[in-house]
Amino acid sequence: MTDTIVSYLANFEPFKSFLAFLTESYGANGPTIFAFLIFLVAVIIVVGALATIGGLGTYAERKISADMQARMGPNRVGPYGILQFLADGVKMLMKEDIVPKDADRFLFFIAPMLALTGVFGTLAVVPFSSGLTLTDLNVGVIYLVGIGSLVGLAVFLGGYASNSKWSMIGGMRGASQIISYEVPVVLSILAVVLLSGTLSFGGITKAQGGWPHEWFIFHNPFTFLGFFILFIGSLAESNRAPFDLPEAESELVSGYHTEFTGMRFAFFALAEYIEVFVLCGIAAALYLGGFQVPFNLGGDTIWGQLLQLGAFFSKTLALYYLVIVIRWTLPRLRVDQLMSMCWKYLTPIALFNLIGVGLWMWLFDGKSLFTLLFKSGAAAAGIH
Amino acid sequence: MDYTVASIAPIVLLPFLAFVIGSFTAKKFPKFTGIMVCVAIFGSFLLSARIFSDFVFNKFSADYYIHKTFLWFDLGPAFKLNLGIYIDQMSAMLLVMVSGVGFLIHLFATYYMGEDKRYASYMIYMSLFTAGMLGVALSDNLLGFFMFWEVMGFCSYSLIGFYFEREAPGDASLKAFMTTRIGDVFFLFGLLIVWNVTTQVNGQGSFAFVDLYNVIAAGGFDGQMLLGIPLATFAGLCFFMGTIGKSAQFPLQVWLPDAMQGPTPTSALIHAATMVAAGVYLSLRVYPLLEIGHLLTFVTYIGAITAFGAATMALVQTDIKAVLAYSTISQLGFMVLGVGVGNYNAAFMHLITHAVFKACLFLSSGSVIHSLHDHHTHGHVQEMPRMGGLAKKMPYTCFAMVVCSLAISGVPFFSGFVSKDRILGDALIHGLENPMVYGLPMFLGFLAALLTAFYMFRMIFLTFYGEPRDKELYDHCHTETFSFNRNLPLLILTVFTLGFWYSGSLTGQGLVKFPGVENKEWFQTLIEKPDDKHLAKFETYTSQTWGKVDIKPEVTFPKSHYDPTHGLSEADAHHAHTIHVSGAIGSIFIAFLGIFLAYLMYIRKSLNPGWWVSTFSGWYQTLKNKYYFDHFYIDILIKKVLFKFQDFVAWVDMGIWDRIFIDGWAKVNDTFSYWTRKFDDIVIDTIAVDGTGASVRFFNLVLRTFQSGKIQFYFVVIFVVLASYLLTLKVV
Amino acid sequence: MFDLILFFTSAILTVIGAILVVATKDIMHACVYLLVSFLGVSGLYLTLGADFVAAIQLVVYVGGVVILMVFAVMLTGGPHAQKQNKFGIVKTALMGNMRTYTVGGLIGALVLLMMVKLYLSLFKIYTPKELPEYLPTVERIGKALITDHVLAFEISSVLLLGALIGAAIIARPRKNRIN
Amino acid sequence: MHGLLNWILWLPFLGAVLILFIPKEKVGAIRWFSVAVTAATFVLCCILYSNFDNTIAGIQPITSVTLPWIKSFNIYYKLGIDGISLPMVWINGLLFLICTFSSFDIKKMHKGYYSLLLMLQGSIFGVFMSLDFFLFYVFWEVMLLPMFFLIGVWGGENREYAAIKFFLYTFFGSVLMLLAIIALYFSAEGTLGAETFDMVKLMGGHFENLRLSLFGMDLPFDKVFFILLFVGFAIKVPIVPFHTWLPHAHVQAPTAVSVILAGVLLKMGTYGFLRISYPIFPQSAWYFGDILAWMGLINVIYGALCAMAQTDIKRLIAYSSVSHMGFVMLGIASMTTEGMNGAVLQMFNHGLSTAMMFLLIGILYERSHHRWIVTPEGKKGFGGLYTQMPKYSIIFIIGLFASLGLPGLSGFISEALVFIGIYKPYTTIALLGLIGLVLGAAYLLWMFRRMFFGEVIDSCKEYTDVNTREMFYMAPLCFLVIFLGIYPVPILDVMKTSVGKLVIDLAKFAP
Amino acid sequence: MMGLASYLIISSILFICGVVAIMARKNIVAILLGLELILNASALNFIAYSRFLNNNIDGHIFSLFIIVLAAAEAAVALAIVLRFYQIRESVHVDDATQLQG
Repeated sequence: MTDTIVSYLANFEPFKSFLAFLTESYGANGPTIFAFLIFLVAVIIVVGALATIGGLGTYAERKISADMQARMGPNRVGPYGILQFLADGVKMLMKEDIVPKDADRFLFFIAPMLALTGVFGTLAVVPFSSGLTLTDLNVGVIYLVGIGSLVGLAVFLGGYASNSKWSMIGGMRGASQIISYEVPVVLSILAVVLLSGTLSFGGITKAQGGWPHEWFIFHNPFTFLGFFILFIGSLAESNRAPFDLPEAESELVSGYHTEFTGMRFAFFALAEYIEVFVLCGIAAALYLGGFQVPFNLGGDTIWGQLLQLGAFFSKTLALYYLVIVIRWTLPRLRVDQLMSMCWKYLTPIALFNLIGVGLWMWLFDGKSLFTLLFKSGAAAAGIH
Repeated sequence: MDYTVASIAPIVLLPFLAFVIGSFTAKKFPKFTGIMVCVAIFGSFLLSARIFSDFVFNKFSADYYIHKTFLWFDLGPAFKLNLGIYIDQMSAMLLVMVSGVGFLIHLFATYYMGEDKRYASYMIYMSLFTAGMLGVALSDNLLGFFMFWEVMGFCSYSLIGFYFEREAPGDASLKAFMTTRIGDVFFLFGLLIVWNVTTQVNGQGSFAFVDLYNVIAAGGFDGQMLLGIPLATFAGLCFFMGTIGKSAQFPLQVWLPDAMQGPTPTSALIHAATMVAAGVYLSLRVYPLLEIGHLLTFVTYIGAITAFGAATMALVQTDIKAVLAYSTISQLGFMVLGVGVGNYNAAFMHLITHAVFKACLFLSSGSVIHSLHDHHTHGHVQEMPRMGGLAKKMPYTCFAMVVCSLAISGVPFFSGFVSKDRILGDALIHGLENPMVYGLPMFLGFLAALLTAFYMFRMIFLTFYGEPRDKELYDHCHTETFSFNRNLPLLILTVFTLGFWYSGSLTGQGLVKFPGVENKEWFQTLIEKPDDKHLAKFETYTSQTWGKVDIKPEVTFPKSHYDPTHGLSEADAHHAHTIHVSGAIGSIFIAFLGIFLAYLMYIRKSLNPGWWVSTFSGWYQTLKNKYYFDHFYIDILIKKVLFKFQDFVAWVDMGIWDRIFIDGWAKVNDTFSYWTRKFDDIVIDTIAVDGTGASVRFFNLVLRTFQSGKIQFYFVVIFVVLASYLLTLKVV
Repeated sequence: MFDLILFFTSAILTVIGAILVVATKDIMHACVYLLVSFLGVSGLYLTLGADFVAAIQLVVYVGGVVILMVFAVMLTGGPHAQKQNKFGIVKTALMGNMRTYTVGGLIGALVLLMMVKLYLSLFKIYTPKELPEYLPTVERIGKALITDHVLAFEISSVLLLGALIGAAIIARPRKNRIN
Repeated sequence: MHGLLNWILWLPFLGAVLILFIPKEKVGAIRWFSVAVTAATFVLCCILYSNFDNTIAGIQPITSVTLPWIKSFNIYYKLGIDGISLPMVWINGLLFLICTFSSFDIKKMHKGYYSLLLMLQGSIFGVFMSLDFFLFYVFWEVMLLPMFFLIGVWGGENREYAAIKFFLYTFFGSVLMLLAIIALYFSAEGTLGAETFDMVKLMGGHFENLRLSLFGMDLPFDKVFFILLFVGFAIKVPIVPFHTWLPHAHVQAPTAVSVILAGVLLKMGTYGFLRISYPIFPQSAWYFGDILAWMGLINVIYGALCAMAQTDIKRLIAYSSVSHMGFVMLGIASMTTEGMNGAVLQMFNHGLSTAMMFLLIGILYERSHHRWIVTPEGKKGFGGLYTQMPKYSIIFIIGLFASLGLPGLSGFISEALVFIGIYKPYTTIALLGLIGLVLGAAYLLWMFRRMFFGEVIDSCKEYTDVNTREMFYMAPLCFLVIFLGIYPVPILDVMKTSVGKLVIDLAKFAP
Repeated sequence: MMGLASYLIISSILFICGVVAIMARKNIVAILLGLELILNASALNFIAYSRFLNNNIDGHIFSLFIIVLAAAEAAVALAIVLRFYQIRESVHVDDATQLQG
């Protein structure tokens, strides 16, 4: 039904013989249990790595913002202050866990969990490379959208459960914003789905190529617009500036997580940073060719996998950097501006794009603009 | 020799490229643009000089030519349009003349126009023009010839109208373009004839000179008639109309004097040295057609009338450039006369020599005009009555001008003598042989030569000698110091007005030879009249493909190729030689006579010009009014006939046809529709039915009371009913 | 083994979530329990091989409906709304009382009876057979939607559009609202 | 590829509808939306061009579309292009893109204007693409509607008169055409076996032996209906006795509409000859060949003479269109390969150069608000524009010389081809046609001399030179005019196979 | 273990819970929650039948339409609730009796 990391590993001869050995020794359930174990390990690795990346994200954010504002940024813990996030984590663990009076304790407990669940749930389908995808669901896109929306609920419940006016408003804003921006994001994802004919991230990535002109962003004018809609929508979905209304410091103290302390706060923060990473990764996979490497260098070998990881991470981190730069460049929007941008501009344009991509598929048999424009030239040069 | 396209095409492309680049840099970097244009044309000159030297210094046989074609476009297999390059001895010479003289004029223009605020755009127009003229020289076919010809016409139009702030240049440029346009459309018609005849003969239409010559040699024109005229005559007439328009010959000469409204280097390049000469060049190119069309007599008359008429008009001009303009027309008349009397190479030689000395004359006049600055009108002065005695102020200019005037007047040892004398000599032969036909042209030719010498020196004396007539102007004029771009071009051109460059002897005709130098008449050797023998070389012609290296072998120059007898018998040749010699003596005499008369009139003042004017005032007025040609064309033909006619046509169009016949229908319709409407009002509208509405009402408020509005009550009812149904139902 | 674990987890989540939705007194908690129940149902779909429907269940219910419910709760005064409206009429407990639960229980029992009757007749004729492989359903669903079921598909799209516009118009605040 | 023609055809209509949903205060949005639509259309036209197979004579199979429309009458929705219609389609795409830019200075009712403009574009595409006679006629008529409103609402001071005249005049022509269409439809049953509106099936001279009984007279069928079609198309071209709507419509229409009118609309008439009259009635085409050629000649000279007498620039250019369309008629009447190619190329080139002229006049009009070379009071309307607006003048010169056929600019090649073609069959006409060339140069240059040379007159002292937007839309035209003058192959290659086939087909019926 | 019966039992529980919620609650939103449960139960049934009885895709499609309907219903119903609350400042179901006859 789906490609997973286990099915990828099953391509290799030693693994196969090991499975055969397991089957002989333990009967039919042996490989299943082993696959379970591999999944467990892979999940732990990915979650751990992503948690680290999320932590490093806070560091990067502080460092880059410091650069932009001509400050030093964190520079005490570790070389260039790189271990600052560990120190922060330790500090948060140590903090007293305060639950406000009159707070809804059940919801107050469940909200950060929900946030983290939503974010980690999405990691299951992020295509890090052709081999290292936890599971390449054939409904990956829909799964991602569904699980990802847990975060919105978490934000809202967090705001509600705190029993504080600031948190309440922040939560309301967050939830409405996330729901609204889901529309253009999903529409622009659908454009890509239309082009590639599959809902799985691996399939979408493989429908593109390693070279920029083979990426979906340059496939036709509509997808070019679509990428930016996706990117803007992702910014809004992850509550990043200039859409950081739910946690607007100058208005709402700290928004929906004002009342959270210690580990609960850390959960929220971690969820946010990992979500940014995941969304950047998704944008890269959908529009920028994901893990595709030019010439398909390395092939299926382990080096190929490393190159693919490199390609994926370089694109994703470039977008991540862009996100941070945007946060420290643009001023925050007003609520009405936010909503009108979503419903009056992004959504119609995304709809237009979707229709446009459909037309393009129909008219030009799904050939990219590049192919079309250079068709006659290529024919003249004898290239077919 | 390995002449590839890459070594020939840049001759045209360099100036053209300079134009293209210049049109982008003109606004920001005017100085750079000017220099770039000069460099580009100098590059063309070097490339042309290479080809020219290969032709002259024994590299090629006299039959050698370079011909390369490429397909411009086709409309299927039956219609292919080729363009290409054709260089024979004549085009090689024209190329080097155009690029060389052109370069010097451009150099002068950097001086003359350097202060102008539109200096750069002036230079790029000149550059485009040079590209066009070089293209004319290089074209292998009449269509390419025509296209570059028109490009030149456009440049001429733009440059005459260069001072567009004033009214007069506008009129002049319009006149120039329209007049030449009349010739051009005939030229175009000639093209159509050539295309058609080549199609008939070869099955494949072509404009190439080579094909034209072949067709003529194959008798393609024989027996064909068009509108009752032999086709060859018709075609030749069409091409010659092109010449008449472009070279300002007799009926269409009116535009050239007005063209002097352009800046002086323009006049030098376009309206003296090159473009107007292109008309003569066309005649030379289609010479076989003129010959088989029996048009040479006609050509002779046109040439002679032009030469004489223009010379007479030049007598009364007071504007220094106008004198030169009429002299240009007159000299072009001489060239055409040369074509007409069949002295092919003398006509072409006169084209070359005239280009050199006339360019020099114009540049000198430009030098004079540029120095004379009127502080009252803030303009430059061109009127000779306000000059005089300028020789002291500008010695170099004076020297150049005097030398060139000697050349144009036909004084021995100068180039003008060499070429003009040959034309007059052949005219004399024809005139003596057939006085009823050629007597008048011969007479007019000699008279024009006399007048030439007279008015040129009248100009010299009025300008440079005597007392300064406008003291203030004279005092403001700075003394000339030698400057690189002002005087160098003049001096170089002056050097080339010497006769021996062209003839190998000091005077031509081998009359006075250099001691120890053999009689090497290279000009006559190279330029051959396209008679049957000449045309025969095209019979083995195979098309040279574009881009291939030319594979013809080098042949040494045959020493005795030049046949001074022109293929005549010995007695006839001797007779001709005798007449030539006597003609030469006559023309020397005439030249000196003209100069002497001018001396008497303007230096010695023993003859009073005023007396002549008052005595022959009727003639004077006629000459002043240019024989009333402008009056006839503009006031009568255009204003009285054409304008009236076009107004009449437009009035018929809008006033009669449109208003009465077209809009009249609307009136008819209106009347008809009025009566139908009456019918409609009375019959239909008043008897129409009105009352079919307002009869139905809707049901109201029946089931209200059944509703309690309590949802859960409804639910209970629903479930109970459902359960009672389902539970009693017998399910299988 | 995977599916067994998944089935039990999902079933427990579904049932417990559903019961708690009925049982809890706090409507906000009820919403969260509903979410739990929906997640469970989604898991059940997976065990039935309906991957696409499961994903859609996630998107629509988890991402859409539950948040909508929560919003509605917030916008209608929340769980701690005053028990007395502006007309001064004191209302009964909003989340039900003994009487309503009794009625509910009776009707529930009625429904149970119906179901038992239906299912028993079903199981008379049902014989378990070999279960098919789990196959990807996305493509088949897509094809079916635009061939056999295209009319229903188009009508549902019109319905959604109508619902969208209708909801927006109905919920839009008006200037001359009743004070 | 199969849907490409559909899209080119319907995209403007779609845009025309969608534009109605933009609030009318949002002028910028309206403008840029229509720019986007026309740009998309133009890109599609370019793609069409790049996918055109110029080895195929006749209708390109890859792009043609055939769908049943009204089955019971054998009416099909049939689209297709060949080498004759492709240049027209392409220039239609280009000129509308430019026109939307140039229409930014429209002062009132932007929404309706752009919507009508897009509708006009779509219907013109329809005319050039449809291969079903009925469909052709529908688009031919639909085109009148937006044109009527564009002239009648956004035109000059005398716009109602011009609009109504335009409408009635062309409508008269199309009614005659409708008669011919219906007659062909019914007589196709006897000759082809089935009633049909399909142009491709009707082609090939099947109607030679039919007779028509009218008012008791026994008339040859094909000649009668050739004349009817001729009048219908001649009004569009316009050929001289039927031309008087043109100056009125041109003068009163807003700039963009004039551009379309002269650049594309007039070509519909000559396109009709090439696509309909000649292939369907080849015998009559030969029969009436002399008359057509002479009418073309009259067009050339008469138009030029009328143009010389005008004092209104737009009217002058309008008459120059009459004159230039005469060259197209000459080329068509010659029925030779060169002449026909020249005619089609002239249709294209005249579209470019006349569009340039009208756009330039529009630019000037925006500054001066009058168009008199010489005002009715006898004073100079313009003077010294060269000094005042140098860049404008350079562009004007390019357009002017392209119009009068200077070699190196596009007009020359087509005129030369027409003359080469007409020389063989009608030498006298070729000779007389030269008068047209001289007069053509005369009226254009005389206008230029009066407007641009000399001192700047007082009323011209405040005119500004062309701005960036105007430069932006003039530049591609300048480039094309120069490029096609030097290298006409991109257009000729497209058309030559189809035109060659047409000529061969016609030659089969030569008497 | 995972036969048809188990799914039917689960769906029955869901359904009955939904019915009880509808009958017992007086808060309109809570009633809607019950409604959602009922819809889910039916959708689950469809899927289960499609796997165990005839193994074709139509069951999936039906449940998809149910989900679509549920979403639309939720949106419209909640909008009505909001409007109702604006007018009556109450979400008590027995207040909504304006439609009575």
